[in-house]
Amino acid sequence: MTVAVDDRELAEAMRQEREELEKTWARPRGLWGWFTDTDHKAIAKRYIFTAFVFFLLGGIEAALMRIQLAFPENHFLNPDRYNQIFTVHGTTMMFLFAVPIMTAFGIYFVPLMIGARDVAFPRLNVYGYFVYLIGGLLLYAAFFLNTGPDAGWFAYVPLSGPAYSPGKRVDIWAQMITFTEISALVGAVIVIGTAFKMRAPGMSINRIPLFVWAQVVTAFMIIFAMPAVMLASSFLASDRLIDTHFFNPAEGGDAILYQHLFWFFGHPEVYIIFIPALGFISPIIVTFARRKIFGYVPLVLSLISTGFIGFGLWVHHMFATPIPQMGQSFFTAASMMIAIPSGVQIFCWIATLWGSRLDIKTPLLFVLGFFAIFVLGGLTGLMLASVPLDLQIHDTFFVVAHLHYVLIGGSVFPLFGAFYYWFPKWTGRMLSERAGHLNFWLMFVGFNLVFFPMHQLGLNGMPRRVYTYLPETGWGTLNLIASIGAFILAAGVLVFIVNAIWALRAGVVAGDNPWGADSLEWSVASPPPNYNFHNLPVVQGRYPIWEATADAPVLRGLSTKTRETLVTSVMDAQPELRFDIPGPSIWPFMVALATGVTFIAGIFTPWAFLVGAILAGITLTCWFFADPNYENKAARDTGEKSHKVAPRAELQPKEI
Amino acid sequence: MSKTTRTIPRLILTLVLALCFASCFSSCGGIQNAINPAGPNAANISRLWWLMFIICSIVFVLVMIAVLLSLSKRTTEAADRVPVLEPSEESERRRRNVVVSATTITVIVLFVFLIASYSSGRSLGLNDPTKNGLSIEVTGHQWWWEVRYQDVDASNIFTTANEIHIPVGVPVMFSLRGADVIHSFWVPNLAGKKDLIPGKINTMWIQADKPGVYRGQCAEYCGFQHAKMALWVVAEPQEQFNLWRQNQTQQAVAAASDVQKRGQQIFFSTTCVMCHAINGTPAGSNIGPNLTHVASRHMLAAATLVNTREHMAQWIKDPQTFKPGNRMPQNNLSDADLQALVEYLQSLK
Amino acid sequence: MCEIASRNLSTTRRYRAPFCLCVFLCLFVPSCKREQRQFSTPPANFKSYDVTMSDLRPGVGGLPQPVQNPADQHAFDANEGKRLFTQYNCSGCHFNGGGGIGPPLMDAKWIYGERPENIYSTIVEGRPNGMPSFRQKIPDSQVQQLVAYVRSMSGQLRKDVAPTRNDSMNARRSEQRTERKTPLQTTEPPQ
Amino acid sequence: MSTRAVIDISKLPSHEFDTYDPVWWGNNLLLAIETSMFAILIATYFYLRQNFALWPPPVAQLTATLDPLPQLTYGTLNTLLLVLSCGPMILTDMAARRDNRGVCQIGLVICVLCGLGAIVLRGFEFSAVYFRWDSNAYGSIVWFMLGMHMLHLLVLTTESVLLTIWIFTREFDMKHRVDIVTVGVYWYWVTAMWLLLYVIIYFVPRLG
Repeated sequence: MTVAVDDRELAEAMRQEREELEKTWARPRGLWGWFTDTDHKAIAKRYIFTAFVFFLLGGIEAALMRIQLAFPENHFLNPDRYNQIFTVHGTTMMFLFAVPIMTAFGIYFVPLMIGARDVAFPRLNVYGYFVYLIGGLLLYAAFFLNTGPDAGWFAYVPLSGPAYSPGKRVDIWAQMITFTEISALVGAVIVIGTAFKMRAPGMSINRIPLFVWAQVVTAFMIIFAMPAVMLASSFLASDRLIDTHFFNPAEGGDAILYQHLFWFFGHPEVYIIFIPALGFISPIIVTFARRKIFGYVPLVLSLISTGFIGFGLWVHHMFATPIPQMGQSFFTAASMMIAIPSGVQIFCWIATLWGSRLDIKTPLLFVLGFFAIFVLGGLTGLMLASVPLDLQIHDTFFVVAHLHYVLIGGSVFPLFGAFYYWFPKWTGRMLSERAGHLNFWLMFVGFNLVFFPMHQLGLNGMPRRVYTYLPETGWGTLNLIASIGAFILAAGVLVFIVNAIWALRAGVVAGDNPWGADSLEWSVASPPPNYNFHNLPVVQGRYPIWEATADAPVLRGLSTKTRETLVTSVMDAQPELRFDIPGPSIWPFMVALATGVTFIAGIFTPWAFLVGAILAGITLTCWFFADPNYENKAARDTGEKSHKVAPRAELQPKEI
Repeated sequence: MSKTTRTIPRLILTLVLALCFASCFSSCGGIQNAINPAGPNAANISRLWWLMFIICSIVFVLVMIAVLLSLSKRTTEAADRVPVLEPSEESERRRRNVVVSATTITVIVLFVFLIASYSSGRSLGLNDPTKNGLSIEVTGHQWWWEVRYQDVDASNIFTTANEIHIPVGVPVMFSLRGADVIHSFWVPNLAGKKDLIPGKINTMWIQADKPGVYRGQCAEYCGFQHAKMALWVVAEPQEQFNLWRQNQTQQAVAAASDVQKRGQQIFFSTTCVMCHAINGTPAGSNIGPNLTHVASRHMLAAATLVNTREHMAQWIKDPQTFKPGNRMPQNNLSDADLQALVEYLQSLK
Repeated sequence: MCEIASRNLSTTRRYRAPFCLCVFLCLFVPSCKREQRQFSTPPANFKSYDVTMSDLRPGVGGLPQPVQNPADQHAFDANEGKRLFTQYNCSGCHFNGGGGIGPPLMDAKWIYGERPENIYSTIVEGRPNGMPSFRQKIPDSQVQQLVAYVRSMSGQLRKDVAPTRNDSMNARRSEQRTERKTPLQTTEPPQ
Repeated sequence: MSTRAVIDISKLPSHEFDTYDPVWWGNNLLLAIETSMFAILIATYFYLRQNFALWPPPVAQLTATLDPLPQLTYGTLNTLLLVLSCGPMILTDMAARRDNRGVCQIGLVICVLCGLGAIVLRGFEFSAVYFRWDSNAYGSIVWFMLGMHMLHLLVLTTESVLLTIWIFTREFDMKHRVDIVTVGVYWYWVTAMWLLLYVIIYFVPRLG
C-alpha cells in the first residue's frame, strides 16, 4: 500500500532527521578519537594507510635486494643483512600488506554495498586494527635494531629452530604472525557477520554484490586456514623458548610437520589475498562495460569452489621432500583443478566486456593488465603443479617469477585499479587520469621487466634466496635487466603517490557517483556521512542503482537518537531486528595494548602470559561493562516518536 | 588518449610474446640448466617442460586475442551518460556457448597435462638401479657437501667433498641426508631436486649420458652461505672413473720435500687439524671436508673457487671474505708457513 | 576545501599514535648488541699471556680487574660455542656439562675460577690432570665463543643470550632455562 | 505530492535469540575458528604418533618399570564434572528464554563453580601425564592440547562470572538474556571439545 506525503513537510522532517543522525553518529575527535573511534570507514582508511606504508617499506627492501643481485659477487649487502631483508620483505608483503589491505576494503565497502550503517562488531574492528598495528611496528622496530627475522617468510625448521637461529629474531617473526592473524580472524568474523545479518531489505542471497561474495569467501578461508599457522608459529615459539620438541627429530618431533602446518595455511593464504581482488574486478568491469555482469551465478560458484579447492593443494609446495607417488598424483590433480574456476571467471569477464562500448579509464586499464599478467602466472602455476616439472623449478627464481605474477598480477594490479575506482568515494575527489595511465604503463612494463626474466633464470638453475652468484653462472645479464625493471616499477608506484597527494589537494571534485556505477556505495555522498545512509535503502535488484524505480518503498522507524541499524535474515534479507551498534570506546585499544604487551614480553619469558591473561581479563571486563545499550536505553525511550514523516503504514516486509 | 587505449592489448601481446620467444631461444647451453638435459631424468622432465610451454603459450595468446577483440567497441563520453546496455537474448546465448566451450577446452588441456605429468613421473620412478653397484651417500652440511662412496668391500669406501664423479651411462643411486638443517640436492642438467632432511634419508638415482661437468647447487635456503653451497658432478667414461676411484681409495701421499713436511707439521699444530681429516695421518676430524685428495679436486670452498695455489692460500688465510659466515675461521699464519701449508695440501693428489 | 584541511589535520593526528608506539618499542635497543653476527675475527680483548693460571693467590695484591668477554653479549657467539663444544668433542670428557673424566661444568664449583679469563686460560693453557692445551689449535674468537658457552651452562649469561635446546636428545634443561648458580671457588681436584 | 510505499520497522525488537542476533553469529564464528584449531591440533597429535614405536614412549628406568600411560582419575572426574555442568547450563539457557531471572542467577552460579572446579582438576591432569612438555614430542603435544582447552575453560568461566555479576547487579534486559543463551552455546562447545580430547588423550594410547 502507499501513503501520501506532503513534499515540503517531508523535506523539513528529512533535515531534522539528518541533524539528529549527525549528532548520534558523531565521531570523537583528536588524539582521543584516534584511539576510540569505531566508524568502519575511519578504521578501514587507517588499515589502508598503514598497509600501504608497509607496502612501500616492503618495496624498498625489494629494491635493495635487486641492487644486490644486479651484478654477480656484489658486495652491497652481506648475507646476514640480505637474509633479514628478504625475510622481512616476504613477511611484510604477505602479512602486513596483502591480507590487511584486502580486509580493509571489505571493512570499508561491505556495509556501504549492503546498505548498513556500520559493521556488525565495530569495537572488535578497532581491536583488530590496533593489534595489527602493534604487530607491524614490532617487526619493523626489531628489523631496524638488527633483530629482523632471517629464516625466510615461511621460516622452515630446523633452520628457524632453537639450534640454528640463536637470539630473538625468529621469535619476533612468530609473534608478529600471531598479531596479524588475530586481526585477520577478527576482520573475517566482522565481514561475515555484517554480510550475513545487515543487508538492506530485498538484498536476498542471489542479489549480493560479487565484491561482497568475494569478501565472504575470503573470510571463511581465513577462518579455516589461519589456525594452522597459529599453531605452527606457537609450536615454533615454544620449541625456542621452553624446549618443547615438536620439531626435534631426536625426540620424536618432525621437521616436515612444520611444513604441512605452514602450507595448510600458506596455500589458502594465496587465495585469501587473491579472491578479494577478484571482487574488485567484477564491479570495475560492470561499471565500465555499462552492462550487467555475464554469468553472475557461475562467478559466485567459482569463487566458492576456489575457496574449497584452495585447501586441497598445499602439498605442492613440498614435492621435493618428497611425497609418496599416490599423494603426488592427488595434489597434482587438485592443483590443476583450481585452474577451472579461475578460467571460468576470466571467460565470464571477457564475455562481459565483449561487444559493450568501453570507456577505458585507469581502473579498467589495471584490470586489463591483470588479464595479461595473471593468466601468465596461472599458466606457470600449472607447470608447478606437475610433480616432475616442479622438481626442477621448485625453489628457483622460476617460482619467484610465478608467485609475483600471481600475487602482483592477481592482487596488486586490481588493487591499484580499485584505488583509482574508489578514491573518489573515499575523498570526494578524482585521481588524475593522465597520471593514472602513466602509472599503469610504468608499473606494467616495469613489472614484466623485473619478473619475466626470472622464469629464465630459474630454468638456468638460479635458486631463490641467494644473496649473490658467481660470474661463471652467466645469470648477470638477466639479473641486471630485472634490477632495472624494479626501478621502473618503483617509479610507477611513485607516480601513484604523487597523483594521490595532488588529488587530495586539487583533484576534480567527484559527485556521488562519478562512474555511473550500480552498487549502493555510490548512492551516498562522497565521502559518505558517518551514518552512511539517511534512509536505509530497499533493494529491488542485483544492481540497486540501475534498477531502482521511482516508487521504491522507503524504510522508516529506525531511531535516529541511538546508533540503530537494521538486522535482516540471512537468506532473503527480511527485516528482523533494530540492532544497537556500540559507539566509541577506549577499551578495545586497551585490550589490544594488553595483547601486545603479553606477546612481546612472551618472547622473553613465559610468565608474561600469566600477567597478560590478568591484564586482558581486566580490560575485557571494562569493555563488557561499558555497555552501549545501557546509555542508549534512555535515549531510545524518547527516540520512538522521532518519525514525524512516517505514518505507521503496516506494510509487511515480505511484501517488497 | 583513446589512441593509447587502442594500442594497449597489442602492446601487452607483443611485449609478452617477445619475452616468451626471448626465453625459448636463450634457454640452451649452460652447465647448470634444467632444459639442457644430459641424462634421462632431466631429458624426460625437459620434454614435459616443452610440451607445457608450447600449449600454455598457445592458450595465453588465444586469451590475449580474446581480450583484444573484446575491446573493439569504445566510447569516450562520460560513463554516466551512456545508457546501461541490455544485451539481447541470443547474444547472451552466444556468450554462454563460447564460455562453456572455452571451459571444456580448459578441462581437456588440464587432463592432457595431468596425464603427461603422471606418465613422466612414473618413468622417473622406474629403472631401479639398485642392481648396479655404485651408490653414493651425500650429506648436506652448512655449507658444503660430504660425499661418501659406498661399497660392499669396506676398503673401497671413501669420503670426499663437493665433487662427485660418476661413470657415464650408468644409473647411480644417491642417498641423501641432512646433517644440520634442510638442504636440497639439485643438479639441473641431470635430474630434479630432492631435499636433504635431518632425521630422514631420501634416495634418488641419477644417470649422465654424455661426459662432462655439471654444476649443482643447494636449492633450499639454509643460512648465510646458501648462495655458495655448490658442487660439481663430473661424468666420465667408466675406465677413467675407475682410475679416479682407485686413486681416491688410497691413503694420502706422504709429505716428500722438506717444505711439505713443514706444511704437514703446520697442519697438525694449528687449527686445520681440529676440523679436517687426511686419511693415513692422525688427522681424523670430520667437521670439515676430508682433505685426503684435496689437490685432485677442481674447485675449493664448495665449488666457488678454482683450485689454485693462490686461491687456496687466500682461502686459508681469510675464508670470511670469500664466504662471510662460513664455518672456517681466519688463520693468521706467516707467509712462509702459509706457503708451506699450501705446498703440502697441493701435494695431496 | 576546509574539509580537506580537517582531513590533513586528522592525518597528522594519525601519525601521533604510531610515533608513540615506536618510541615505546625503541626501549628494546640493547637487543641489537645481542643479535650481532660477527664473521671476521673480532679484536680479542684478552689473550693467553695476560691471564693467570688461577685466582688462588695469597692476599698479596687485589684481584685483577675482570675482563669482559665480548662473546658473552652475543646470542650467536654463545650458540656457536655450543656447536664447537660438541664438534671439538669437549663432551668426550665433560659429558655435555654433567662431568665424567673431566669436572662437571653445569654446577657452581669452579676449580680454576669462573671468570671469562680463567676459563679462557683453562682452554688455551690446559690444566693439570688431563685438560689439554689448545693453544693455536683453536683461534681466539672461537675460544671466546666456547668461554661464553661454558659460562652459560651454569647460567652465568643473560637469559636472552644463552642458547636454547638443540635438535638432539635432551640430556638436560637448555642453558637458557638453567637458573644462575652463584660460583663458589673449590680446590677439590677432579675425580 | 509524491507517493511511496513505506516499510515501518519501528515495531521490531532490538534483540532476539539464536540466529536472529548478530552476537550469536559472532560467537559461533569464533567457535568455528577454535574448532578448526582443535582439529589441526588433533591431526598433529596423530602425525607425531607415527614417529613413535610405542605411544607414549617407554620410560627408560633401570630400577622399576613405570607406566607412562596418562592416569585416568582426574581426567575422568573432569569429564564427569563438565558433562554434569551442562545440566544447570541448559536450565539457565531455558530460564533466560523464559525471562526467569531467579533460575538464571542460581544456574549461572552453579556453572561458574563447575568451571572453577574444572580448572582446578585440569591442574592435576597435567601431573597425571607422565611426561613433561620438554621431555619429548609426546609430552609437548599432550601438554599443548590440555593447555589449549584449559585456556577455553578460563575464558568461559571468566565470561560466565561477568554475566553473573551483571544479572545480579544490573537489570535483566533482553541483550543479556541473549548473552546468556550465547554463553550456553560456548559452554556446550567446550564440553564437546573436551569429550573428544578426553578420548584421544587418555584412550588412544591405551588402544595402542
